[in-house]
Amino acid sequence: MRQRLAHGGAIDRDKPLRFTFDDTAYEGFAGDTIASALLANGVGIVGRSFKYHRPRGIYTAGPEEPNAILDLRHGARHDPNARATLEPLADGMALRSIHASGTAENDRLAFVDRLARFIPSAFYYKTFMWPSWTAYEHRIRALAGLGRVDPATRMDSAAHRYAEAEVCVVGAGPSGLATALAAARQGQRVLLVEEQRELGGSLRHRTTVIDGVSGAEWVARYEIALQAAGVQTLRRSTALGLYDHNVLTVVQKDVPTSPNGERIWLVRANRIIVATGAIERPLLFANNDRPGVMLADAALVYLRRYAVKLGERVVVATNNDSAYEIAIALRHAGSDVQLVDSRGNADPALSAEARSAGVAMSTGTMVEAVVGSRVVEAVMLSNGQRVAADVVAHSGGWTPSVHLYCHAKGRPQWDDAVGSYRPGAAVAGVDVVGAAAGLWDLDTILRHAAEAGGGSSEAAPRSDSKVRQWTAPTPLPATGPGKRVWVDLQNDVTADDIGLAVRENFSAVEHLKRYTTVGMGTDQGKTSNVNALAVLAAGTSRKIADLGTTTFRPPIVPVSMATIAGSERGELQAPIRRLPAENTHRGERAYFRDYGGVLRPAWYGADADAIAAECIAARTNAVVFDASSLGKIDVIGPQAAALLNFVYYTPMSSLAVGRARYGLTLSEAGIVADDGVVLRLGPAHFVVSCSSSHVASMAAALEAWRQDRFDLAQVFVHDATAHWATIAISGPKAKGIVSGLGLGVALDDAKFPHMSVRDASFGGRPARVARVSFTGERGYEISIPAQLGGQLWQRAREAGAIPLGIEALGALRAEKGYLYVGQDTDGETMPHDLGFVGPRTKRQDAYVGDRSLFTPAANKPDRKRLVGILVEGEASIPIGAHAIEHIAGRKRSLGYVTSSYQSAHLGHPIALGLIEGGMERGTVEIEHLGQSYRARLVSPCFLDPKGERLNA
Amino acid sequence: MQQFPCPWCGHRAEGEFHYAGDAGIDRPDRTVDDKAWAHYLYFRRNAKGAAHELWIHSAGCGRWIVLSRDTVTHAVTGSEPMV
Amino acid sequence: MNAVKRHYSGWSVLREGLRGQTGWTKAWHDRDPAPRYDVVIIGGGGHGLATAYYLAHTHGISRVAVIEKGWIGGGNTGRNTTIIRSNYFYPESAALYDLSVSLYEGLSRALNYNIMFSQRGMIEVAHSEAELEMMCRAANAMRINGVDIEIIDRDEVLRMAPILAPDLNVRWPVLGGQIQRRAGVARHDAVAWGYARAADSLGVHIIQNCEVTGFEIACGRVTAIETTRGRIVADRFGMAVAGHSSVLAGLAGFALPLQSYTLQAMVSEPVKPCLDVVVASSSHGAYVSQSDKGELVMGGNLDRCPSYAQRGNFPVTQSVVASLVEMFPSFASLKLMRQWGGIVDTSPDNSPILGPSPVEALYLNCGWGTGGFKAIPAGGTLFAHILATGRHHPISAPFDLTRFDSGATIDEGHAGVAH
Amino acid sequence: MLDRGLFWSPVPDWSHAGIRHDGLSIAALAPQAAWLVSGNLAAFLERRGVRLGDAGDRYALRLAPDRLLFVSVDGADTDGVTFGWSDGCAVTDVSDGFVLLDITGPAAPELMRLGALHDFETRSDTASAAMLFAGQRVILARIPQGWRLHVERPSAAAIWQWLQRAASEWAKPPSDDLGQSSTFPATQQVAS
Ligand SMILES: Cc1cc2nc3c(=O)[nH]c(=O)nc-3n(C[C@H](O)[C@H](O)[C@H](O)COP(=O)(O)OP(=O)(O)OC[C@H]3O[C@@H](n4cnc5c(N)ncnc54)[C@H](O)[C@@H]3O)c2cc1C
Ligand SMILES: NC(=O)c1ccc[n+]([C@@H]2O[C@H](COP(=O)([O-])OP(=O)(O)OC[C@H]3O[C@@H](n4cnc5c(N)ncnc54)[C@H](O)[C@@H]3O)[C@@H](O)[C@H]2O)c1
Ligand SMILES: Cc1cc2nc3c(=O)[nH]c(=O)nc-3n(C[C@H](O)[C@H](O)[C@H](O)COP(=O)(O)O)c2cc1C
Ligand SMILES: [Zn+2]
Repeated sequence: MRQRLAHGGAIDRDKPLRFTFDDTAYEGFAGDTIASALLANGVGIVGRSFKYHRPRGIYTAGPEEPNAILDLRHGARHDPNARATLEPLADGMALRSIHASGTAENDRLAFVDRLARFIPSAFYYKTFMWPSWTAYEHRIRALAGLGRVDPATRMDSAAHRYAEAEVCVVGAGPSGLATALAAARQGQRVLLVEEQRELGGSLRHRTTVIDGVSGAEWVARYEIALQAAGVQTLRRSTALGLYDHNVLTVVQKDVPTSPNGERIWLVRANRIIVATGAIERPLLFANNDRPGVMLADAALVYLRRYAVKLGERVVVATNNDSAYEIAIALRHAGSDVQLVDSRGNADPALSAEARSAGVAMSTGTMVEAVVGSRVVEAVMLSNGQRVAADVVAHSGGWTPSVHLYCHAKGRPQWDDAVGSYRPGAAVAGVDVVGAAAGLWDLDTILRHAAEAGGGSSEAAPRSDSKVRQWTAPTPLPATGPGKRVWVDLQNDVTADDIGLAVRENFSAVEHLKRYTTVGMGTDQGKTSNVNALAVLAAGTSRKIADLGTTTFRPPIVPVSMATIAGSERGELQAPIRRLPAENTHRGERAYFRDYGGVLRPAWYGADADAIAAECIAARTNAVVFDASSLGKIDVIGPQAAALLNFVYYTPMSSLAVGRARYGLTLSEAGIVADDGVVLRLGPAHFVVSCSSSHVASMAAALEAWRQDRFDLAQVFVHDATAHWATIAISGPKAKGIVSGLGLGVALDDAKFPHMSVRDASFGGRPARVARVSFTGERGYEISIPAQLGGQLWQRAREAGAIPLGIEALGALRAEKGYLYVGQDTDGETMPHDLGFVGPRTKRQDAYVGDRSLFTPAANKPDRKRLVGILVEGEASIPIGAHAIEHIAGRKRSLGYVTSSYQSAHLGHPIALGLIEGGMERGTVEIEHLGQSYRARLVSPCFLDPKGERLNA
Repeated sequence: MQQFPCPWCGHRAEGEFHYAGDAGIDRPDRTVDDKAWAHYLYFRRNAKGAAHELWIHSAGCGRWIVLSRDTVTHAVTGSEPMV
Repeated sequence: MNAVKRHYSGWSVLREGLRGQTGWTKAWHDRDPAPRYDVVIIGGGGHGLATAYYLAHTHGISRVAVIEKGWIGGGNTGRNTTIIRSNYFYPESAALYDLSVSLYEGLSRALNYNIMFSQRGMIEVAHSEAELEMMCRAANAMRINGVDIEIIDRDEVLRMAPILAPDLNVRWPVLGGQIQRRAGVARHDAVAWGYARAADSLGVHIIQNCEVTGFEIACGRVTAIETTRGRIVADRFGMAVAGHSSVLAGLAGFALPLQSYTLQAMVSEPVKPCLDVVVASSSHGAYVSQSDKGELVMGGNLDRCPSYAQRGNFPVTQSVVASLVEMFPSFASLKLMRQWGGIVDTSPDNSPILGPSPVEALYLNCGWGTGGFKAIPAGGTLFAHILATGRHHPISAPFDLTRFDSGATIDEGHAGVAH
Repeated sequence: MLDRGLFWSPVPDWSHAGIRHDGLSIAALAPQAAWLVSGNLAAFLERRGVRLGDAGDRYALRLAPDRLLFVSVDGADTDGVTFGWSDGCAVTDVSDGFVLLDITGPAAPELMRLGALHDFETRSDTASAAMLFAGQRVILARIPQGWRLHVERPSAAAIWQWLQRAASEWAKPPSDDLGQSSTFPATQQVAS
């Protein structure tokens, strides 16, 4: 039975914390992790395994934990897959084992383990084909997965924090501390990132002497020194990934200013120092997954930091020196300890020390198997001995944590001397120090670290460690029926599974991983990958060194999606652009929609019936429309006309001052990109009024061609769209209304004809009035400084103009056959498809897209062309319906309806479309989601083809 | 979160720039044949390794620049104004 | 020479369970390159392996080698988000991708390998009325092309994916959607392995760790390739190397209308089933499905710069995750487990290139970009036809490289989700 | 039919908008005059008697090698301008195109670091003052005790919301039991 010791540990016994696990109440202390609190309460089985539902216990004390993943509820927080070894305990936490059907103790699916022989790795590729996978899938899926998403959970998140540093040190163990201080003392700006709350890394639980003081004391001194040297420290912060140009992502926890307590830091540093230490590697033996079997270093962590006595009879199994300290410490804590060292030549001094502390020793033998199923009862040694035990703490050596080095495309190399993969060739901007570099001897580590920080090795801290050998090759155990040796505990992969993969030729490491799923769990193989390589090497008679590793990918530890999203939430995700007079429209009860990334009034009033009334008003009275988001791009300079001539399909240099011209622009592929009106304010001054959704692309295109082909001192492009509010007033009564607005413009049609522009003023500020029309009625587009937009709107309203939303405008312009580029055109539409044939046949000078208008495809006679569509019957045809023909019993699309409205003015539905061959086709069959219509193809202009209303 | 050097603005976040194709491609006039025009429009060097690319510093100075960039390591070794 | 393989079935799995799994044999053999073949296929991804299989199976050409520079299936085939669908706009595309979906439907049994094609349906969600209209345009086109597409309303979308945010006043409200019920996902690795195993048993040589480093060209005709494992002669060569197509084309002396970009994908920690369909958004381009193992498999848009780096940068990861968290608010507390990238060969019209290259005896299968996993069986079938006969199949003809000269591109870029 | 005006919150009234927390103040103001000027910048600057640099009542910010933004907050010294082409300069009135957001106080540097990975302290003479901040295009100027963001009016609401949120995240009192890790160390960085 595990128990809390009366003294010691970094827990606060005065602050008890209550929590439940699988509905049973327990108590821990402030300073506990969930894992330490569970262990202290004697909870052995914390979950069931992914595939076979085997009982599993806490295996490690860090991010490498494969087993102890729990459903966590705390207040509003829900984490379906919380890692017990990383999560600080808090009062009121409700924890639940996952994956068990019932509780971790009593899992109704435990029988699955008895079927194990029939469901080895990858068995599913070989069966479930009849009648089809679909017949099985839902049952298989239900058996997989870890925790359960609660659909009611919400989690807000904080904005990411950017930081720059000259040196960013990841890991605050002895190597990280030494590097950070050395670098800071060289005058470098240093950021130190540490996953744990406290600095010190392994020094927090290991016994060492550095510079004559205990490791803990040395860390305390260093903390002060680091602060004095200006080192910025982020604790509870885990580096997640290292990206291009030396950007490190870090997740910081316990951030009180963040809604979910976490924040991503994006740190760019000239140098990244990887001081992330090493992770203990398990030994392989049968039933090495039983609750009570754990890594040796973790056992020491639980003892020293959390004062948990893990068991009465502990077997410490090792192949290296690092476990001796642990055996002795456990013995001191009152457990019976038997140390099993696979080496025949264990260090005599260490052995003597262990013996004299009361540790029983067996050398030259290994643990072969664990006896017991829900708890450890005993171990069997390879020398035939049976040793009664309730805990097995084991160490199979150490694996440097080289993730960040590998993210930076570093390639790890096998080093027999180190007994592991360690960083190979250097990567620019990244240095690896300490155990992460495959160095074990503390004195060497400190010297190397100080040098990496730019300091001298003489000034480095000194230490004298008794531990000589941290890793050693260990023979692999025999496996087979009844001797299941677990390589990946989270994904339930055994040594035999690897053998099977080898037999079937999945023996490239990447194939092995994918075939068996080894290393693909939430721990990403932190404890299993190297052992898998060892088994693979043995199975293929290759050397580990020749196998290579699988690819390390971010994040190093899983991190919540909310935290990654940062401030890109709600209204801050792809935020919409606003009209200057938005609040005036709100006052008019506008219904808003997103049109090309701008929030604009769709119509005014309670419901969509308003649209018809707005249409009628436009044809009979006068309407006011907010066109502020239309582009207003100044093109200025002596070569302005030439630039526009090149960018526009419609020639612009012939435009007279004071006049306006409608035109199309094309892409270089000849596809219609935008339409709009160009105003000429002066000989060297044009305004491009492009459509709202193309302002940015139009300004970019003008700027691009300017820089590519024109004299940079002779033409300039200024996007002034945001400066202007544009209020359009149109309708038979428009002139009267506009004349009452006090714009200082003579409205006499002879002096101010359609398609012309005049300077004006409003509210004492310069303004502009253009006579253009989107509705086919007489129209005035008044541009005034944005802040006056609402005011002008109100004035027009007071003068009797009726508000018009975009939906009605759409119908009005469709009645006239005015097109919307992007809606009435598609990725193939060329200008001649729209009836704009002049420039194509006449222009000889260069313009964007010119050559593309003459490819064989562009010359084809049966291209889709813009047409008007009159449906037979009352109902309008939905947008997106297709015209079809039947060829040899098969349907073929001739094109489709691009715009469709019930015309309030004409009293019948109208539509526009892009149809192969155009109007000449006469009548067509139209289909929409199985429904058919017949329609007549006509000219796209349904109203006033002569344009008389423009001056009415 | 890469950082590209702009010859005018210095180092700026990648989001401020837009890629605009291979550097050093001349626009043919319209007398060329279909094949040559298609080549200009669509065919790309698509170099693996050292590349000379046209970028626009769209959220900054708006200038077109030529980046010498390695498409494998993403290291940027040069940046100059487009000429 | 052809190794007889144990037939896979529930029965053989049972029997091997009793025999300690000792009776299984190699799924495919690692061969050394022979000096000459009838056809050499460069690239051991899904397309290359499928092509080899169909050459041997359908055309009886078994002196075929697949040359792979790394491990088979290690390219995009092994790193994609596995969506299979045929909801494309143009009839040419519909014919191609529908052929593929049909072949996928019978593939597990054809190959005797469970590739786990899960026809769970794919919904593209519309977040505005305008998007719904655009969707109808596409849906009608697809239906006319014979593809099973429906437009469904908001209630139906939420019934099929109840974990979507049901509220209307959210960033991405669900207003309806387009569904292809035959669409779905499959086990990507199994597709590569299944074709490899089946091709191997028909005598195809699968040669791993062998990189093509050059072409021998005489009189405008490829006669042999140079590889890191020696020179190999063949009558015809097919390249199916996805993101590296321009590199190989460069070695053969021509350029392609392709640009290689990184496309990222990522998975969350596994959770119990919570999403039974594939969901994509037409506004922001992010999409998600849940794998059989329980992870959410997520993807979105391309990274910003041309790249051969196969990893991707953080801003795109952030935007994919952020978009999906807004659509699926309860995913906020799920954790991201792994993120990676693939090098995709994007073409100007988002359609593939199939057919002869400018050099004689060298044929192209490339340009699948972000969406060629779904096309593997069809790509293999058509490319095998081209390599066996030297002529186009009617379905592959519109995808010839010369379409860029004539302007007859098949622009699928504007027809919704690209992958 | 869905009214998206319900989801998107209304645009703040810029004449009254302000955010205030301990150590941080954000105030909106509209300049009386702002012009985009391109071409012969030296001539323009000489005529107007301003130099490229930090914000005061009248100032000019470089946008491009051949473009600047001239701002007169109070409208002084703006006479005699010709919009359009004159004397080798293109000048466009954008006075209403921008909302200016002044971010000041000891916490301002910290707030800025939530907006972009950027060296806010130094700038070369040729560098554009335009940049991406919180995902939006802004033109940045130094002012005493902080920074001024020149934000295009259509995107000002989005930036404002972002600032409100970032400021409130920042402003929550640091909890005492976490010590160093909980407070932002940036102030220290700025000082150094
Ligand atoms: C993140 C991501 C998500 C995707 N999602 C989807 C999706 O949901 N649905 C979908 O349909 N598609 C998707 N795709 C696209 C799809 O993965 C690819 O189009 C498809 O896998 C391409 O298959 P392939 O066989 O042509 O190429 P690959 O699988 O990439 O195979 C090409 C092979 O060629 C080898 N090779 C390269 N150069 C040489 C050489 N010189 N010598 C020898 N061998 C060489 C490579 O090593 C590689 O193995 C996605 C892609 C990515 C990256
Ligand atoms: N426990 C071990 O790792 C181990 C193994 C072998 C030798 N040793 C001994 O320990 C010392 C090695 O010191 P060291 O400094 O190299 O390692 P260390 O284990 O002492 O310190 C590494 C530190 O990095 C932190 N860390 C790891 N990954 C991180 C991430 N992604 N983000 C943020 N922080 C992260 C850890 O929390 C830890 O505090 C020597 O005394 C050596 O002899 C330790
Ligand atoms: C559909 C799919 C599901 C995946 N699921 C997992 C998973 O559960 N665990 C995991 O570690 N990786 C998973 N991966 C990612 C792979 O581990 C790997 O990152 C990917 O295949 C790219 O290869 P690379 O990272 O080795 O370059 C998955 C990949 C795909 C395509
Ligand atoms: Zn710049």
